[in-house]
Amino acid sequence: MAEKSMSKSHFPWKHIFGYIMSIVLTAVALLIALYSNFAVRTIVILIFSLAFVQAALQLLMFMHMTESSNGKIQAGSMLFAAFIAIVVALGSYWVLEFGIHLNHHE
Amino acid sequence: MKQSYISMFGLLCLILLSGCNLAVLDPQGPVASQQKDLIWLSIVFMFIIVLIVFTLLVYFLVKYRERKGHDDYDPDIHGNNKLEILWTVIPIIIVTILSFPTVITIFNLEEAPEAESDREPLVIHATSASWKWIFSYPEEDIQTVNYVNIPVERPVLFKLTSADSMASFWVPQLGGESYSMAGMQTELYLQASEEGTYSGRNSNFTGEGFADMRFDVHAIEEPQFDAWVKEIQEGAPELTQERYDEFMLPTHVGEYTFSNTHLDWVDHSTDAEYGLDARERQGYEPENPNASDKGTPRVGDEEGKDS
Amino acid sequence: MSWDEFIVTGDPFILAAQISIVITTIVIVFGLTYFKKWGYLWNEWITTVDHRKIGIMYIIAAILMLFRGGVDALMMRTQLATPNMQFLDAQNYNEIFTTHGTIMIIFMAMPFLIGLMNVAVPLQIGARDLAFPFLNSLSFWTFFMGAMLFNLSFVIGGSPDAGWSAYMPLASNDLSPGPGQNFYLLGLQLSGIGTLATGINFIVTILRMRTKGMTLMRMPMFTWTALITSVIIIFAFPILTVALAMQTFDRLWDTAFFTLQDGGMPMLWANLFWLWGHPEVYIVILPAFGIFSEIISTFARKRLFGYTAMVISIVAISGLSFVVWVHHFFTMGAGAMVNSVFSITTMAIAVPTGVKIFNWLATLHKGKIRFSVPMIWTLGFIPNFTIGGVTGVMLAMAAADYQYHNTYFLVSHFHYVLIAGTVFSCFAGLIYWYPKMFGHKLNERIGRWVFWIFMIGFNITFFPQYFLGLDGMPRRVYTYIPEEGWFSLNFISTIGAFMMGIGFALLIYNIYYSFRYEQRETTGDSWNGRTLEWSTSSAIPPHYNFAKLPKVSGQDAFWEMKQLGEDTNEIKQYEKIHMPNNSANPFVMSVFLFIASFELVFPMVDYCDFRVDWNTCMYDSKVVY
Amino acid sequence: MKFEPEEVKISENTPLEYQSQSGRFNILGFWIFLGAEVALFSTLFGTYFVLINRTASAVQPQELIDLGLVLMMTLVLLTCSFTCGLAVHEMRLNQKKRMIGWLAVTITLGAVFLGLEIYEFVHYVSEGATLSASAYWSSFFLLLGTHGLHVAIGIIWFIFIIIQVVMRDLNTISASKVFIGSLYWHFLDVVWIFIFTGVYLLRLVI
Repeated sequence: MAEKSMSKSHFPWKHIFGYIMSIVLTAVALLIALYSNFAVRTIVILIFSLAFVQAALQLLMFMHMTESSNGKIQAGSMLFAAFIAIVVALGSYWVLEFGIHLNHHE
Repeated sequence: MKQSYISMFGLLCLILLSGCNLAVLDPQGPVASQQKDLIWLSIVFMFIIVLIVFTLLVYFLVKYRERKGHDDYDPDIHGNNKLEILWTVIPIIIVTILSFPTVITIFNLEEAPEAESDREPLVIHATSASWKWIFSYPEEDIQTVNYVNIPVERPVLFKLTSADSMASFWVPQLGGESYSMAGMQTELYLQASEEGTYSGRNSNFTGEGFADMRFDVHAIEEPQFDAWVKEIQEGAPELTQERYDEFMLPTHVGEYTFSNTHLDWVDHSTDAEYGLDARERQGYEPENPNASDKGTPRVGDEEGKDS
Repeated sequence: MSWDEFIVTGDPFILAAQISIVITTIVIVFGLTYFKKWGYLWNEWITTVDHRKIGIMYIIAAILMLFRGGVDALMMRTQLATPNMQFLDAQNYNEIFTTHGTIMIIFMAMPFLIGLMNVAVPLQIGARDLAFPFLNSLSFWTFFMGAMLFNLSFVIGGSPDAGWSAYMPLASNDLSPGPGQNFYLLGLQLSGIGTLATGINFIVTILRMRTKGMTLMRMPMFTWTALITSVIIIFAFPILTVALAMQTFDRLWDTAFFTLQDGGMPMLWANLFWLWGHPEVYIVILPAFGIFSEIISTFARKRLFGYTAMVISIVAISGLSFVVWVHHFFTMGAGAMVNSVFSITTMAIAVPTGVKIFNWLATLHKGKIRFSVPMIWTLGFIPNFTIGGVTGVMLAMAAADYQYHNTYFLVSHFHYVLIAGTVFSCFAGLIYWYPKMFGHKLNERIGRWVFWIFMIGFNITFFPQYFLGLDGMPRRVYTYIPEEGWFSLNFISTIGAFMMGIGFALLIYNIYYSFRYEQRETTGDSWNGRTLEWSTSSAIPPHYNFAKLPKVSGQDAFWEMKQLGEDTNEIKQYEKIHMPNNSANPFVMSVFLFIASFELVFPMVDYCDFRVDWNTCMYDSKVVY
Repeated sequence: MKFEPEEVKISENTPLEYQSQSGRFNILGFWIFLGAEVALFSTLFGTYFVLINRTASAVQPQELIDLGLVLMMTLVLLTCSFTCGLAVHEMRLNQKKRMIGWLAVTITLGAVFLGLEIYEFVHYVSEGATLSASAYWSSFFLLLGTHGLHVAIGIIWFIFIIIQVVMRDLNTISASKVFIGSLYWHFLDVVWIFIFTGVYLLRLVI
């Protein structure tokens, strides 16, 4: 299915859509960070969610993650990678910043 | 052949458990007792599991070994869902049973143990430096090195930090350990219920002098403790910054007592750099221990004891 | 920098090592020249891309490292045999336990298992080689050069002495001066490249090169564990790469990641180290599980019980392995909430592991058990590993762990897991696949002696250590005083250690003895095997493994073929097979990486002209695509 | 390597890069390698987040960050990811010249990005924010530097690929290399998205 669509359509719809969306998402994230009145935590969650959406767009629109006979393996690899990324980045932060008594007396 | 193994195991257990008093299983305070109870609970469960596995193993090995008259051979058995569920669920139950007391104890140990006298915890700052322990009593404004006196039946809050590498503060008979780290502060509540001297030590590797990084904890009655404090406040020498900086060098020292604390000029939990700066101020330079032309002796000799 | 700082001098052990290195080198060079074997060595081994030869080289390197690590262990045990022993001084002891730990994990356990994977996995799935044979050769040579770089520290510059976990700030320039720690950092970095590439190689091989009919759920259990191990490698090793790079930067270029100065955070090192370090434990234990599964079903002559449950449990273990790392530093004071969460996740690992143990036991049920040497190692594994496992659960209980942490209780626990698990499996796997590699079995009678001496010695060594730990003996102390009362248990422990040494020596003797006298295999099916590696046309499979790739219709493919009377060796028509050519590039590249890394070890030498940026090493693995 | 275990139907519609087995293996292997890269960058991010407040006595990041420059870099990188995608699109239509053209645009934009990043770094260093100034700046430079280094490697790599395509024409082997190169390039864009969010936007918020 993926194979058909990519060789039949001569105009790169997928890419243009991906490009416009990535610019839009970047702009939205920027606006949220600059001008919104949400709580810091909300903003952080929002902008990171947008980043994940944009990353998914790149993977699907530009990198054709799910195509070919390897599609499932590739997608699985990326999903597990996302899990690891969250564990490593968020986990480290949780353990070392929230958990520990960083008693700075400041 | 496996029976001999089991009997060896059992025999060793018996000899070792009855023969000597293992420090961890011989607690002298409420913190260590809680941990001992948890340890025994887990030992009981684990012993049962080991027993089941060993019994099954020996039974199967004897029964199904290749021999004459063995007619119970069925090569095509490949699984049994009921059994699988059984030995998935039972470990889950065991783990759950063990989780509750574990979590409860973890949270308990964050708080001061219930004291027989409803006194506020005594606060002692314990600072590790290569390779010695420095104890500061901020309320009493006294400082000891390589030994610490505490009153019995009163919770003691140790605020741990380090001047250089990470050490671990451990008095097995009073309770489990906690790291001391430069630029950070960890808290550890301990309490002794009996008078006595308990050996404590650093249990985290800190380099060459690590093995001898011990200290004694003297648990004494409250009035005696107060008298001791008073005596120190009046009689012990004053600690100067120069004198203190000498402690920052990687050496072993004896026991010392001072009538003020280093907290007057540095708190290592907020100033991680002090220890190494102090070394530098005294012209100490780290050297490759494997270079043959070693200038200074690597581990300083023990200095004499002060009052 | 002067020469006497470059070459380690002044210690009798090191002098002996230096002399023996020189003599060995001369003997090897002379021998190779005299017997005119240089060409053979170069053509058949150094430039080979054949998976079995690479596997054999991995195993030989691992056995050498086991010897080195074992000698380290014996020296430590000798030093600890009596209180106030003067055999080693503190500095020597610290260097020795550091190299013992690092070598055993990174340069012994992993390459041994990767070697066995190299030998067996392509044969088990009916493939002719790995997906990227060239990359495989590069993996081996980077690992080998990393190992050599690390070992070189013993005679040049001085060994690392901050423990195998190299905690900061102890491992910083201020507290561990000299090049020793740099050897650690760069040796691990270099071999890490190879490990990562191996991971990629095995994933692609196993997922894409299975023979017809070999669905995922028909794969032999060892292949499954190789796959899952590779997945763990892929996601764990980059963490180590970054952590090592940051510590290297801290030491060489004055950055402030883990330092005490400028706001660095030493505990971040511990955090990152164990984020890699815990998955690493499963990297060395999962293939062991796979080996035992193969052996148990072969010698019980029964299908593996609960295949699906076994697969699910290794997958579960791989996921859980990434979310338990904090249990290595419960005592850091990360707060009750963090410790509780990680206590529970850690204990949860006991569930899939328990499932595996009971499935192995159930495989024995209604079997016809033959006590061949690989099987007795496996049967020895079950009780010993269970002891290691249950003490692991005890350690997982954070509140109790405050009392076990950094003590001999912990030391004993992980030796029970890593020796009874990994080392037993390496021996069992070596003996099991030995006929596939060399065309003859290892002598069974000597093999039994090896097992009993080693296994009993192992228990005598490590069982007392649980009690030493409970009596307050911390790990890594180079000596203790008589008043502490640890003498008798330590002494017993030392006796056991020497028994293990004898067992190992006997194993090596067995290799020699069997080479001389053992009967040569003719059929290729040495043990009445169940999986495809035993179906190849001879004892030592030809270069292309299978003349005709087999078709598989179920689990235990070869067993089924034998039941149905199919003959896989029969060749009706030859197909043209193209096999990859030898290549010297991996070896040459690794030598260059070795030189580049060695440059970095001695930062005080000003080699500005050709100092190779560390990053070229790190990203070199991309060049191969 | 020409053994045939996995069953793949190769039709005329199958893109060139998937037609040879080594092409398929390399692409899959590279995806798995990207998984490893995710782990690598997430470690760098984790480090950055942990050290985010540890600026010690060095210059504060808020005083230095130039949002305009960052937005420009982001736009350049997003665009070159797009043009790289177009190159692969053209390759699949067998338009070799157009593919090379788009790749050239990609490389140029990549070089512009790299130039801007170097300009940014030089500016920071001149203000006292060096690699060794504080834990924060160490982690900042390591994270962005690793990404920048990847971009530099990507540029060199693409140049080699173009040379190979020009010299040996577009075949199954060179096509798979172009495709793998493009995967790498897009991946760098993915990483940048997180750098933009986690490093620059986060600074505006906290």
